[in-house]
Amino acid sequence: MWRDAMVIAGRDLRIERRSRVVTNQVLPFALLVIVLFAFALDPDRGVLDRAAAGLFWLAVLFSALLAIQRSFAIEATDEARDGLRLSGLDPAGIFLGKALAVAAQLVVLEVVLTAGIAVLYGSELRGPLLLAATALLATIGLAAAGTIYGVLAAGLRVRETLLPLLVLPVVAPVLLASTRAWEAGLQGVPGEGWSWLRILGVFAVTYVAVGIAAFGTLLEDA
Amino acid sequence: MWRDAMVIAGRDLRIERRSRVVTNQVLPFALLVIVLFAFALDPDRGVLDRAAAGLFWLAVLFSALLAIQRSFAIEATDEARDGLRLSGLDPAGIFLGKALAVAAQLVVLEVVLTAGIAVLYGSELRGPLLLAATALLATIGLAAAGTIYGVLAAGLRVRETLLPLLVLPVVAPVLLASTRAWEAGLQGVPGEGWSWLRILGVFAVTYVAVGIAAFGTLLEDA
Amino acid sequence: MTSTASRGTRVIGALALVGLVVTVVMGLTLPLTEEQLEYSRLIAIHPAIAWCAYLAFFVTALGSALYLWKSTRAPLWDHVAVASAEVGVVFTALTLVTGSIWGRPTWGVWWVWDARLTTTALMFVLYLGYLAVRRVPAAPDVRATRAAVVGLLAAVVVPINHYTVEWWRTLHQGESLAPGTLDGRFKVAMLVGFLAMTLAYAWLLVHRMRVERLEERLESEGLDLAIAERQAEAVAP
Amino acid sequence: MGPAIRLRSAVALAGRFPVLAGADLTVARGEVALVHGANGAGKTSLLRVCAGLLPITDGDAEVLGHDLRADRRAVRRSVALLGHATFLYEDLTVAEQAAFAARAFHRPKAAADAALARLGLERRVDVQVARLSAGQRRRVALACLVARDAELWLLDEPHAGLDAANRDVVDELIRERAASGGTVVLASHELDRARAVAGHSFAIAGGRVQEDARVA
Amino acid sequence: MGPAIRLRSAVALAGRFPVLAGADLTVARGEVALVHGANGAGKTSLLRVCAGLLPITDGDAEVLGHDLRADRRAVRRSVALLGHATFLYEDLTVAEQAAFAARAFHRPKAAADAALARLGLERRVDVQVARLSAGQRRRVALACLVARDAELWLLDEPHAGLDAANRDVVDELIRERAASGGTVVLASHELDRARAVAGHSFAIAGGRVQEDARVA
Ligand code: HEM
Ligand SMILES: Nc1ncnc2c1ncn2[C@@H]1O[C@H](COP(=O)(O)OP(=O)(O)OP(=O)(O)O)[C@@H](O)[C@H]1O
Ligand SMILES: Nc1ncnc2c1ncn2[C@@H]1O[C@H](COP(=O)(O)OP(=O)(O)OP(=O)(O)O)[C@@H](O)[C@H]1O
Ligand SMILES: [Mg+2]
Ligand SMILES: [Mg+2]
Repeated sequence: MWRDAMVIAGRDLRIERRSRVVTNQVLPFALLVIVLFAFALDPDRGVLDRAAAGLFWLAVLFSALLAIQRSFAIEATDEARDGLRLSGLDPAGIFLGKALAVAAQLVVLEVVLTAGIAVLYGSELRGPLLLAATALLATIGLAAAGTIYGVLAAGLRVRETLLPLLVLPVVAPVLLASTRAWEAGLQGVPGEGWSWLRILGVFAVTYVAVGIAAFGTLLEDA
Repeated sequence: MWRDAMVIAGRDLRIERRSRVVTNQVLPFALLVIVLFAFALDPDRGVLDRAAAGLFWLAVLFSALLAIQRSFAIEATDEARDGLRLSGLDPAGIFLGKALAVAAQLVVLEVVLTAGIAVLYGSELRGPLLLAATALLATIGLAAAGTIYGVLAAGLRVRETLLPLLVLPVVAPVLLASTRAWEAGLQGVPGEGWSWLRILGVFAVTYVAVGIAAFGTLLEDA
Repeated sequence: MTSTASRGTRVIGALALVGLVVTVVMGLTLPLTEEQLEYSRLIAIHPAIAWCAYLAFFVTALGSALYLWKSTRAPLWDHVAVASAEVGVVFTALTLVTGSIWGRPTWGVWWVWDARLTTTALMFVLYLGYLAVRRVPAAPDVRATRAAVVGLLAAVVVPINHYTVEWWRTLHQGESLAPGTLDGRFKVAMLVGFLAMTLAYAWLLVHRMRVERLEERLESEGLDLAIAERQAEAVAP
Repeated sequence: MGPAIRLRSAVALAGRFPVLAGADLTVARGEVALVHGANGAGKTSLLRVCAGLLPITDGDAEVLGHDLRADRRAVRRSVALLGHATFLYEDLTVAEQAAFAARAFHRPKAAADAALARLGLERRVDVQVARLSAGQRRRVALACLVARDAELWLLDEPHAGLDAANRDVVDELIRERAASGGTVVLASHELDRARAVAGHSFAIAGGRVQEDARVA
Repeated sequence: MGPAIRLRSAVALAGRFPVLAGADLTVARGEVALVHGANGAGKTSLLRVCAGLLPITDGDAEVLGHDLRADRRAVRRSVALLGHATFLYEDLTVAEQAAFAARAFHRPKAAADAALARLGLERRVDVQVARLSAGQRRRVALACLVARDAELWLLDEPHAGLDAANRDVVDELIRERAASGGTVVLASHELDRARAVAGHSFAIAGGRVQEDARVA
């Protein structure tokens, strides 16, 4: 399983290194989103500094969607699913591999975005430890959930539209928890933040577990 | 040109009527977005009533992205571009047709979303005339701009990721103007709203004109 | 089988009906609370409806799980899942409506961005997504598997929704069944409401399932014909 | 009236790679020309140039009197291409797809139905294109091409994927087309069959047209 | 040791449509079997069933001793399918693609390189798959299939799109495979060529296998 995961992750990351889609397209998009938020919420009323955490995670969420779509766009063609089935790789391995690759890209994304809000929204990163821990757990949850639905939508001609509808609501709790945790972190009152971490942990574990368990079925029978 | 536009629009809407992608997938997505925004913004601090207009238009924007992706997803296969070139249809007609179909779907979307914010954000729709006019012009602008970039990204394997990056920045001004106009409309001080309307009109006209003029070149040489 | 009714369901239906009537009567005869006047009487139905929505989605998750589990996989579980999901969506909508109606006098607005309310709205969209997946054209078993996974994952929102009142300082009511929080007659009314709504849910569920089964039967009857036609292509290509 | 196609040391690029490296080709009107050669020789590229899809960066190209260097688009209305990829709308039914293709070229719906019948697709008219078998898709694409009457047909491996009966149909269609004054260029790997319908045959290798042998 | 493939009145559905309507087929191990028939007859569907991609809803199917009704996945490791669609990663280079395919089946990179050489792709190893010509893509897909040594080959129109030289290569590969005890089932419309390599040939029509004639 782990070997197969590595094979897949390696391939996906190599493709990314060559095509640079995430770095050249998703990343700017993410930055764009936080700028747009700033626009839409007309900052002069001092909403931003308070909403920073929420907006940050919304931006991450939307970019994560793109990253996942990309991750299954490289699975090529309408027969993507047949391809994976015949690849001879262990489904659980495929799941872990793709989720891993997505997660890796998301981490990069989040680092840049963090710098982004620090500059644009003038948020100060108090409690960095909490922030980092939150980001890590949230990323795992996002990547796992996204990959599960990614393969479900892969090869459907409606995947561009179906994926967001499926992914957003299930990761909403993640969004929520990480937002609260980050608010705590940004305001330097980590205390309450840590309790949210537990929830994030639960999600991460659940989604990864479900993925490992259900990916085979999804790939085969769905 | 107009005849060709009708041929295309008719076909796209027929496909939509059959697959119901916009009504079953994009619409719930849009609702989802406004709920998520509200939550990410930690509402009990009374941000929403002020941000309602902005969030509404952000939601419209993101759903518009999906609608446009769908509109070019039905253009089939990696050779979509060749297909359109060989279709024998006037490029300007193709542009108008696809933009028209997208616009029609967006209007439906906006109506529902308006009801949404009215209930969820408790916004009162004072100055409905202004709101409607704004929505109309903004929709034209969005659909036109989106279609222009849609054909650019069509057939590229990176279209899912490229399109948002291309579309968001150019429609940002639309977002801004319509937000301001709606704020005026929602707060019942249409006066300043109308000035923004002029800007929207300019954008709409510009994008449509550019589309009609440049679509051929885009289709051919891009 | 031409009707989806049967003695069993008629009994359930009747009981549900009686229960609902009783609930309404009791609700309307509840004492007026000074701060809410007659609105407090919504307590007889609103929590019950919400609870049925939970129940429905739990059943959906259960059906999905049993369908995914290789050794128990059977179309029946898929029917359970989809039927319950559809009923659940309706109940969720009703929760939102009754809640809003109650919220207007209580909070002065139809809607507040309270955690409980938001998660409920989220729950609503989640299962709209579930139904959207089911509408994507595919072979029955394929559709079933897809939906099952979605239905299973979607269920996480239910417990979240339930605990929001504890995790966040919400405007919304907390556990009102906890001892000493509520006047006895309100509790009784709530309990009767729970009972009646649950019966109503069961009734709807069974009927919806039978409709699903009839559809499937129709398909399988069509199949033999389809096979015959397909084989006929050989002689007249 | 000049030849249907005249290429003079035409060079065409895919990215930086010269898919055509100085190709010379002349096809007279009303002729059926076969283009053959190894995989990657440049057949598809050649056809795409003639269809005005692929720009030439050097040399001259003239198709049906249109100078492609000056304007690639003008020629399209009178040229029909059957590529490796069938440009079909997966969400439409066979009937709708054909009707759409016909309408786009101001042809009556009857033409579309006739074409579908000609390619033996009556029993599938209401099936979504996405559900068709490989060969059926090719046939729908062919039907769309037949439905509009283009002066010049460019067929990239028209026989590939078709069953025996329909291969004969394709041959007939080609012959009829030529008989009624149209020009046909086909690229193919099935030489025996292709040579049987083609008047001329050209070998392509390394992006250039090699010999130009009249077929007995 | 039983036959490589045994189907008993197998029924398979695409949506509600029975693509296989009671197909019976027996292919002994070490045999080369040809499956032919009109477009839409059910050849591809048959191969997909044998590859464990398409579930059967009625009848029995046993491939290499695996009962497909019980478990479709187990058989995959020992079956290789060349479909109409080539399951390639457009963003990888030819070399990377082949290496990936080999690795997935725990085969050394050398096997991949050998396969590429065998199909004459040395001069394109560093080109992105997306840029290849139609025939070259098919060849890469074939190379990936050769790189792993599967017990059963399922080839859907293996000759389609290939040039003369490579058609012969394919024939050789098939013969070698059979000689070394492997089983090959190919679907094809080019009967003369296919019959030349096939020991048995089966006609398919209307989702059923019609006759079972030994070829002289
Ligand atoms: C749109 C607005 C509302 C929504 C979406 C909503 C939703 C819900 C939900 C989902 C539950 C089930 C709680 C659980 O058992 O986990 C519930 C229960 C309840 N709701 Fe509401 N509600 C709304 C408004 C209100 C209002 C305005 C009141 C009264 C002031 C109210 C009073 C109650 C009570 C007393 C319960 C039972 C509490 C318990 O026993 O847990 N709700 N509501
Ligand atoms: N970027 C590139 N680098 C290297 N070679 C390239 C590149 N882009 C295209 N090619 C080559 O250009 C050629 C394209 O030729 P074309 O598709 O016309 O071949 P063809 O004659 O149609 O072959 P087939 O018979 O397989 O269809 C191929 O050999 C392909 O490898
Ligand atoms: N939903 C549907 N409605 C009607 N017919 C369908 C449907 N789905 C699939 N089919 C038919 O099922 C058949 C699929 O057969 P298959 O792809 O195996 O054909 P094939 O023998 O491989 O043909 P080819 O030689 O063209 O590859 C086609 O005739 C197709 O039209
Ligand atoms: Mg070619
Ligand atoms: Mg086939």
